[in-house]
Amino acid sequence: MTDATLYGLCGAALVGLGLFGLIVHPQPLRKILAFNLIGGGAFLLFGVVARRGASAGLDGDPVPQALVITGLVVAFAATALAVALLLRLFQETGRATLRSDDSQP
Amino acid sequence: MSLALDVLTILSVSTGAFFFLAGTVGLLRFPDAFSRLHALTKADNLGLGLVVLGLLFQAGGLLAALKLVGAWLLALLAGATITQLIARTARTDRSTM
Amino acid sequence: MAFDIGLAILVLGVAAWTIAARDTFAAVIGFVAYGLLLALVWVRLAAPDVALTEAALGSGLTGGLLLGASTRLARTQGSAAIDKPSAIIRRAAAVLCTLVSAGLGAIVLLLPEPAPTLAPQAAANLAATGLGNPVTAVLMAYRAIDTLLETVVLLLALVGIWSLAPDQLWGGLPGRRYPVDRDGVLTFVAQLLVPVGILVGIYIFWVGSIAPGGEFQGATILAAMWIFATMARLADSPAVSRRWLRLVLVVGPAVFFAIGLAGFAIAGGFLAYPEAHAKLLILTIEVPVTLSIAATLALLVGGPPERALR
Amino acid sequence: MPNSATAGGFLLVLAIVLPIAGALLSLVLGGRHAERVALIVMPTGVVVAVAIAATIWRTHSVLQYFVGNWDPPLGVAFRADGLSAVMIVTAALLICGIGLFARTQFPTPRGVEARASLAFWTLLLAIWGALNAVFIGGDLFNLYVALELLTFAAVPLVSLDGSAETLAAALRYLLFALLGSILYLLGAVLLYGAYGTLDIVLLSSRINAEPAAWAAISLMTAGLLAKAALYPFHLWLPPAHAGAPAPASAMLSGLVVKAPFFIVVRLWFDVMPRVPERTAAQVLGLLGAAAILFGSVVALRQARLKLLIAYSTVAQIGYLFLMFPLAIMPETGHPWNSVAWTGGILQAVSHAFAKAAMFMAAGLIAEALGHDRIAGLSGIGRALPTTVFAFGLGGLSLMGLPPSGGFVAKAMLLTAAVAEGQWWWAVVVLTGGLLAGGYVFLVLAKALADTSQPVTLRSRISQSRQTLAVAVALCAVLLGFVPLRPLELLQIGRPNTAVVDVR
Repeated sequence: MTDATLYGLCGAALVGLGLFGLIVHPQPLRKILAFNLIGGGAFLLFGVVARRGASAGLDGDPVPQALVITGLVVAFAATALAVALLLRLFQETGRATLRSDDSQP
Repeated sequence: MSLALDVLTILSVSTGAFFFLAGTVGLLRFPDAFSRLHALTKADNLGLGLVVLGLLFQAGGLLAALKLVGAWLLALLAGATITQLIARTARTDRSTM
Repeated sequence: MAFDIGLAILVLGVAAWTIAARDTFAAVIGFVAYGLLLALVWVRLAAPDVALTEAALGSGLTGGLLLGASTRLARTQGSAAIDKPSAIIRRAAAVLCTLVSAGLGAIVLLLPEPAPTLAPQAAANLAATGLGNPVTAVLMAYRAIDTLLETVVLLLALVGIWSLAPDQLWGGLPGRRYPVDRDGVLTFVAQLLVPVGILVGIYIFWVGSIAPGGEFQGATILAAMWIFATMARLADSPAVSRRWLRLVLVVGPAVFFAIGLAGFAIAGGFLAYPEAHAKLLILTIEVPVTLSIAATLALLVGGPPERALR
Repeated sequence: MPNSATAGGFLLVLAIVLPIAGALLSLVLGGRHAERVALIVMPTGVVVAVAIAATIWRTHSVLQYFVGNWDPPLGVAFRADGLSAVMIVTAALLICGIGLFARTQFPTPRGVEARASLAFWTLLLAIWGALNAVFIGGDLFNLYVALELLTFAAVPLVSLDGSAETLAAALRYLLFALLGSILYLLGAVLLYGAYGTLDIVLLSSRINAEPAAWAAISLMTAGLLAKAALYPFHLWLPPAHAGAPAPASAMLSGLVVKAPFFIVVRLWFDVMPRVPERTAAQVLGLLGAAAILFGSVVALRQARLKLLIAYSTVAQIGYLFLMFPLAIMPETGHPWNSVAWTGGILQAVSHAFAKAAMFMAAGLIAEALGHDRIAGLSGIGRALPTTVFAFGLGGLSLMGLPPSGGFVAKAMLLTAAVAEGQWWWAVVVLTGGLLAGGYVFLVLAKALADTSQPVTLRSRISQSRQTLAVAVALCAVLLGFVPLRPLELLQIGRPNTAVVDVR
């Protein structure tokens, strides 16, 4: 097994871990955290694909690497927006959870 | 010559790693914030310092060596500041309790 | 190999702990460690550009944002236990997630050999961009449209965050005013560190055309310095209604669009650069883009206006 | 390098640049000018949209542009086929209608910048640019960026009023959308790892029926379904669409949810055309059927008008996914495939107009009465006849009654279902129509009920806004006059399929 494959499996496991957190954690902040964990795993898979594509004197395929940089920035923006929404919700209601009855106001 | 440098590196980095280990054990075992901080600063100052020293023997050129020292100095500065801030917060918390 | 196995196990362990930790604050600390370890993984995967981004943005700035949020939400910890999903849901979720991981893992093992890659094409066209770093070439030339739209994505997120302000605070200053630094420790360090950090940020950006680094990594460091300066009360965030602030935010994407459209005239296509001036044009785009991204990132962390203007 | 751009390819660039440049300009100039910028961009954008459609119609071929003159796979392509053209024109017309309608609700204040109007006009233009980017995206990662652009423009619109309910709705919406994004991204990396490109045309020639492709398409489809709010991922939609201000609801329900649907169509019909899979298509159809029945029944039980319309969106999204089991057949070129396909797309377009008109009407009613409780609607038909007329016209299309686009769309799905021997989908289409008739009449009966005392209106509703709602609803009705056969424009850029005349 190559290093790339090893980290590929690691990325696959991270996705599962994060997904679990996203489903079972009731607090939105923990969901946001879990979303970032999945993101880490997904980006790692990009890195593995890039590493496997090393050729032409490059240590990795630069295209997926660049996609990860774009993805990281987008993920940060998403996190910032989600956190801001959550803090505002907390200011308005004094609670930081999404209750299931929110869908039936 | 390079063998001597390698030996120096191994010695220095190992000693550094020991201080990190000791610092971590201290962080986990010590009873209050102040003594924990005391343990941590050892890891920061000496541990990182020795690791950087060990790596200096392997640095390819002056610029790389300067970057390493720069990283150590920045870590020192950050560590000292954070320690100060944590200690201050801990003291306020204790006095208000 | 042994090092990589150890690192992979450590990453997984920290990730599992981040999910399992009871205390949200502790989980966020775990996440920061997770990000730093991932940065190491990126170095092992020969992707230093991504490693820098992960360390600065994925771990650093995101970590700071989440730490801030978790301290502000600290009082709500107790209510969390009420809404916990039932054991059946948890078990079903565990099964589902295991399946997803196993499926992904199997696909990773089944990936074709030799791996398809665009590295030869990216390398062959590098000269035409005048750049030395192929990752920067992808971001600024081959797939410049992604980068351009991404700068707009950041701005929209900021508009979204600002739009959350209560009406009476609109146009005011974002975020809280940080408490006065009584002993002056933070102020002192900030005075010392912020100039150094700005220098490092500019260097990381500048070196990106030939070596690992680039506008996103540099901008993140600059943004961190802005945030640090406001925390130490060396400066305060400007009011969101300031015209100059809006200009700083928009100048990057605007110049990007302008040079992209100029490409129709000078290089026969949108976002195309004439080979002789490619590097100069890319730098002309990157300087304002770095400035805009730095300001946007810092303000994204700052949040919606919370203090009225005067 | 071969000729990288077809003539007129620059129009595709304009379709993205124009609205987004407008959004940037709004931000710099501030809230006092944002509305004016939008009013300039809107007609220009319509011209660009029509020009794109006309070029495709005239040349009878796909409009293509390689950004920066870099050919795929290294570069990113924009491509517009007949389907893109139809969606681009729909978006342009609807954005204009909604923009004009919103002027009263988000006016430009004198002297100072107002939060809501700056955000609304900036985000309106951003949504438009993002939609166009989705409709012409030829690269799966570029589509991801476009989708994020759309999400970040759409979510803040939900919570413009700043109330706790809408903040919670926006947060829930964002969390679902983020889950969708990450699943989509996972699929994209698998495709790149297996085939070395994310370009749709190149992928379609390289892709094979193998685990990597299946996993990728499943992950991406699941992610897109979360964003499109197909049952059982619909939880976020009703509070978000019902909580947003009426013009924003019209955009969200009419256009924004169509973008992920559009990408699912791209994936299943353009990326994977050589890997037809009936079982998977049947699953999509089943989810669609569940959405139709669940959404319609829940809509019937709503006490508030905007929530009723939002649940109706859940149901109508279901119809979109009925096209998958009917249009994907093992033997390509089955004569009924293109009928079902056209029916599905026509449903997307006519629902866009009909639902936008209904949200506009609901917004006017809520503004006039100060509430939107269905029980308290008595007499509104006499006070605001034009508004209620617009609501009814939109409802016509939802029920699938002639003459309306909804009728043609549902008739096409119905015919294809019967002709292909998949009669169970026909039952669903008919039941859904009946249920839609139920909830539309529920509202109309209340609104037109004869009351002895006249209703007192809280605020006067201008005739022009009511007329705008009717105009948008009329677009849905006019679609009913297109002949009952696959539209030629929609077939441009599709692999050759036999065309049948249903009449």
